Amino acid sequence: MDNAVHSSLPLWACLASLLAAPVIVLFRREPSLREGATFVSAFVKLGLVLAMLPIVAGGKVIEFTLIDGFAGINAPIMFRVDGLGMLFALVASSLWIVTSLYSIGYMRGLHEHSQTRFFAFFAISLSATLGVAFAGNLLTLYLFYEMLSLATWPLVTHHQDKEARTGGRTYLTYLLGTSIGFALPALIFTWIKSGGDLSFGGDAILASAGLSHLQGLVLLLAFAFGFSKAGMMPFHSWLPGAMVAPTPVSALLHAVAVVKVGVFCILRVVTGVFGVQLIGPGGLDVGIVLAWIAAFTVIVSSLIALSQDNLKRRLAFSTIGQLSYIVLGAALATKLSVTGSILHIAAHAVGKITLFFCAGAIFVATGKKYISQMAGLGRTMPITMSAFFIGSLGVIGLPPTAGLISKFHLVMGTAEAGEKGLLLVFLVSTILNAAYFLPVVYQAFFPKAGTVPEGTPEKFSWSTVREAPWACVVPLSITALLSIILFFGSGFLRELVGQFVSGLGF
Amino acid sequence: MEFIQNSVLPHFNYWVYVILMMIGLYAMITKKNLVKKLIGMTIFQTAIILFYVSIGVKTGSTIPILEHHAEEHGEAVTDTGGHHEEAPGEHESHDSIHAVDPDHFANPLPHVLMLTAIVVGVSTLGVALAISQSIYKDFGTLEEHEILEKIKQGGPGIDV
Amino acid sequence: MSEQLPAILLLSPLFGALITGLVGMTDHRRCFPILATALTVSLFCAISLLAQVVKSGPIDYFVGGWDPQRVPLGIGIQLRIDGINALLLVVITTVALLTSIYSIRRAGEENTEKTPQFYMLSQMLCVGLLGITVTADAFNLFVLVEVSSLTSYALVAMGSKPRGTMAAFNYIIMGTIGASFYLLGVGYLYMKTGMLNMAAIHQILSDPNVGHSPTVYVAFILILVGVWTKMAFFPLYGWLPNAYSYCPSTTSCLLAPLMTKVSVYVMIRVMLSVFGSEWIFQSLGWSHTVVWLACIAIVAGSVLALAQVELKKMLCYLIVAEVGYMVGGAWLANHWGMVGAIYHILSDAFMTLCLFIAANIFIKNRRAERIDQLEGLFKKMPITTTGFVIGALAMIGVPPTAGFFSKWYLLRGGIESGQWGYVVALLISSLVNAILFFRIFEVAYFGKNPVESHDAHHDHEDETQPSSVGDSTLFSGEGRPTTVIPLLITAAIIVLLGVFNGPIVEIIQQALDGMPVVGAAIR
Amino acid sequence: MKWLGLIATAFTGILLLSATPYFPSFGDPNSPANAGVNGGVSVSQYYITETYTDTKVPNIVTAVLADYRGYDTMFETVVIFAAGVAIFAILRSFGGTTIPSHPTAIDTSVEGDHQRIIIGMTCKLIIPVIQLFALYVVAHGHHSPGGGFQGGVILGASFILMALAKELDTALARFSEKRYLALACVGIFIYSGFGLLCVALERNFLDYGILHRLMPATDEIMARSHSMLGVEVGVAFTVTAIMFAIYANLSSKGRLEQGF
Repeated sequence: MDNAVHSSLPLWACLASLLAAPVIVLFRREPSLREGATFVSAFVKLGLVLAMLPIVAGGKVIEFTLIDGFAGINAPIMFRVDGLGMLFALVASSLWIVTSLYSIGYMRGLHEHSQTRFFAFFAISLSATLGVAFAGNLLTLYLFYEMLSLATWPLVTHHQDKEARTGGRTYLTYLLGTSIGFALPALIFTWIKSGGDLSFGGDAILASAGLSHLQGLVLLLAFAFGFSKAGMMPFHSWLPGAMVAPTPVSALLHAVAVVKVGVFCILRVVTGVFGVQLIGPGGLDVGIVLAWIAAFTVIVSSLIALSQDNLKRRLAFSTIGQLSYIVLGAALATKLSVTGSILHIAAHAVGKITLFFCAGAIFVATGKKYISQMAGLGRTMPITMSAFFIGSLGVIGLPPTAGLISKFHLVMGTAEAGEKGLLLVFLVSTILNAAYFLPVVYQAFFPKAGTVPEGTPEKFSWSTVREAPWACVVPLSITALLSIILFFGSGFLRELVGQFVSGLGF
Repeated sequence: MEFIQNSVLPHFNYWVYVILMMIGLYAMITKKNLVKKLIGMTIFQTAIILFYVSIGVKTGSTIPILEHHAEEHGEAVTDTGGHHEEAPGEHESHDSIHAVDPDHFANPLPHVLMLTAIVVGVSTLGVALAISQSIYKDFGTLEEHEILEKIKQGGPGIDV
Repeated sequence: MSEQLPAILLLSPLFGALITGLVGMTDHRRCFPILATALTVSLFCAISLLAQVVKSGPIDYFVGGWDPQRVPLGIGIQLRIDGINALLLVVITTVALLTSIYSIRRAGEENTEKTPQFYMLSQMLCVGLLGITVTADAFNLFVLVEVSSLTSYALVAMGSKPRGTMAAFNYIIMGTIGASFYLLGVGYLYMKTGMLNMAAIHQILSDPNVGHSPTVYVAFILILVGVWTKMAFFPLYGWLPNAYSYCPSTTSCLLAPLMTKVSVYVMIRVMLSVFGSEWIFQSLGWSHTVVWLACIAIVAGSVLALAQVELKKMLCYLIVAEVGYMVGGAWLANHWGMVGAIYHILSDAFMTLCLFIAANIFIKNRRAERIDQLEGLFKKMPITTTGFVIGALAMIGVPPTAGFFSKWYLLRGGIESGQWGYVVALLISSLVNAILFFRIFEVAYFGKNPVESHDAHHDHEDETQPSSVGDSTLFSGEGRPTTVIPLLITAAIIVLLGVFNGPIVEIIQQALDGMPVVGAAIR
Repeated sequence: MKWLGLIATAFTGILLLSATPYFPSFGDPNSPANAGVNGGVSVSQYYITETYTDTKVPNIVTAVLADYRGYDTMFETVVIFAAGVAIFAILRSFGGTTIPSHPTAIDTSVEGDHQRIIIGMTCKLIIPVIQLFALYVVAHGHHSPGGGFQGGVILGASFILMALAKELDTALARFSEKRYLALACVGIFIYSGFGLLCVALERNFLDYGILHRLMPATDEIMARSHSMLGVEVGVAFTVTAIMFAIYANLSSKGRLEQGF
């Protein structure tokens, strides 16, 4: 690419949190210093990412080669920051700051054990997330993808009890199993078919590889199921299983970092490996198959979410649904749908993290996990519940929140692709989203007579408010406000994404 | 019969070595007593030595040691089987042996190789006997099935 | 002096053994310095040989001065060092040096008054292995195989465990059968070609009426069966699990990484230099059956490893599976399969060494043989466990370790040559490895039976005060530094070998140009 | 288990026999091994014709053993040395538990006396002669069948005879453990020392020709012959020491006292 700028910024952004891990371990005696280290590295990381924003926004691409070519595989470990990578990095690093604040409150609130290990591995997994965001070719992407799976395992099994063990076991068998089982052979097959070039720049890797329809389909599905972090059915059940983890882990990793990495990889596969022409009807016409699998996942996961009483499991299944929106948008491979799916990464991240924060706050304050126990909660925890309301609007895609913009693009994209059936799927799923979020909010503020657990005051009054510690409440209100701000100020996001999408050669 | 004529008789040695080797192999695999296994192993190795030595045989040739004789015997002795007393030790002129006829002497190379193989056989046998003695010291028996029995029971002495 | 390097490379461990014999008996403390100097000298020679080979191509060294200008080829014994065995030389000397550092205190503890004998035997084992790697003479290879096997029989039988001596006995029987079959195969070749030098045999075999006679086929079968027994390829692996898990710990660290890998190298050397890939892959056409045998070896090795309870036994069955990788890779009749097999020899040596050192430290410190007795390792011995984790990740094939890249080349070879069975077997074995090692991490991380579910409202001791590790120094729970440092060096080498596999593969490909694998796909 | 063994053996046997008809016939002078393949160079013919001119050693086998393929023989000696060290490592026990495994060999009855005296006297007479013959065999390896290995074994056998005739202690008195282990090391030192000397004089390993510079009044070829003798002596040392070591350890189960 002509406008490639060489700078080591992406490397330092990646290393910022990786280097924080040993520092955190060093300060394991002084908790305040340890938390300080996490914060410093979070701000440094965001600063580096923001430093790269103007360059990328100006249409340039930042490239940096860490280790040049391996003889056999002339695919170096290199970073290449473009619009898509920048957006995802922005979302991940900004939300990390908020989550750090939240997790300090949560861990201290619940006197969790071995917090040093928690914060260290948290930092390492963030650096892996940025690694994936900035990956310049498929090999680097796979490298950081595997690193993320391994770095998050200790977080998921943090409680070290029986449930954590089973949760961890499913988590790993799915993620490592599918990545070695499907993604590795697909990676090598792409590498052979493309004659040894794996980089995302320039035209798509397999554009000129002359694949047959069947080969293309098998390869696409191998990638889609290989990157099972995207939670496509039938390889989705690691996500509800991972709800065993403490809430900050679920909040950042399973709303923002881990799952978004999965979807990000699929977007890279669609745009970088196959190229939008090859996916769409003009080329091998394989995208539509993936779209219908995603649609199936959306409907089924929303139905399951409806039936879940445990709040975190409901949020988990809703995440699976939302992720499949993004995959759907990517699979349709029209200009609007791809833009919509990229925007939805940001919108859903902000919305879903708020909901997870609220779930954690409720657990810290009242110890309640099940929605049936949460009647009348609005009276004692007004801020949390209103943030929960805004978050759920964001996920459903209603006006004041950013969710609307991304869903609007997605729907317009589907219309552009002329897929009537998928339009219906969008409609039904939006209704289902509303069906499993709004009752929670309604019941919290206007509980029916019989359902209120005793001890909750009759009417709302400031005196009876018992919120979670401020360190939990402040972050969730920030993310709720962010969701609204993104609705109004989404100009720079759309411009960033638009520029990336135009480079895809529609 | 003609199979015997043209394929067994000219390769008689090689048939013998194969049979010997199979006896050794059979003993090694199926015999229960450890020492009998070692005897099988030795038979197995000796058979290979027989094979190698029978490669280097030339009919009508003598051992590969060049005799040095008085002058009159300039050209190499070609008549087979004639015995010659050896001129004692000293050889007058260095070039008394020239134009040696290779067919007159046996092929030395297999003999050299087999010297090594014999030495290797002895060493392996020595180490194997030492090991079987230390097994006898630990298990008190040399019958393989009894030893495996003792291992299975995992007696106190076993899992030291 | 620089062209005498092959001789010095072999002589320094030999003289080390002899000096230990003379001097070490009286005062055991003198043994280690002699060993260390001998191995460092040969490591230095190996590295400079590698540099020489990379700079100016293969080196031919004729012992006794019988070089082809004066006498026809095959009179004296020839040593030949090309890209492949130069790398293997460096690997052998490095593994030997790391094991010797590991054995500083441990040899003394385990073999009490026989420490000098232990050091003499291990140095002679190194001489044997270096000799095997360097020689280009078929019979000389047999003699050196015997040197290394005899010393390894003794090293296995030295231990105090009674089961070790019984395992050594089986190892002797199987080892002798293997070596004798190889000797017989060389005899058959000698009978048909009259030569012992590998290059000379190759020349004569290349003309069809000699090359295609049944004797040469039987010779190839014999050599193959012999070498397969030495490398514990699947049907003939009976001796390996007991021998390597009941022998003294220092022996297992020395033997496990080297013996099987060098035998795989011997197979590849015989296949490429003596018979030539055209003869094997075209006229013979067994590559399919052998690759299927390799697939069975891989899957069986992994599944058997899954069924094991003892840690070292499990690692032994993993070695059997890894041998399946290499044999399969070599027999894919594909350039990249061969490159993958050779690269896997190098990476697998270090992976096995890393895992065995870590396993021995665990067993020594926790006094526990079985996997489920290894709870609480992450907390008690964080440094050693990280070493073990890196080794395990390499075995699973996670980038950027060496394991990933060797699987990459093997998979590429498999896909390009259309052996889908081999590709599937590789993936299954990687998954089983993942399960194997995460089962251990789980025990190490959770402890044997984790406390009941976490519903109690967090009555854990507060994390804010120092965590239960409460170790004053960092190394309190760890093994002795002399055992942990080699582990960390090996783990570092595994990652470096992975990251810098480009130059290594380039050297291998340069060496393979000399003997191209027929049906070689585009590089 | 028996059936499995039988099948395996039968299968290998048939495999080996299947190739026999294609062997060159036994004793055929121009088989590939004896006369090279279709007129090509034959290694064995070279040895027969050129040995005398190269090394002045009439016994071609010794010449090939010690010079042409000297590298093989060096590792052969290392194999023996390794066997000796191995047996020491496996069996040798320094524990004090002297379980009287056998009644002392010395039978004090009258007939026992006679026998001991008879055997003792005859051995006293024979052993020196055996040792002398052994040295002859080592020294005459060049001209007559013999050499380092054979001479060494005979020498070792003389010590074993001494141990058998009297007790192990008398033999150990003359050839103690420390001595025979040191002798074994010295043997290989001599062998590889010759090789190293050649390397020191800038010629390939074991290329004896260059040693004529160190030996007075000898040309390149005679130097080869003399250094071969030196190498044979080294081999004889090692073989003697190790043969006796094996006997001593095996007979006394590694405790090296009152074996029988």
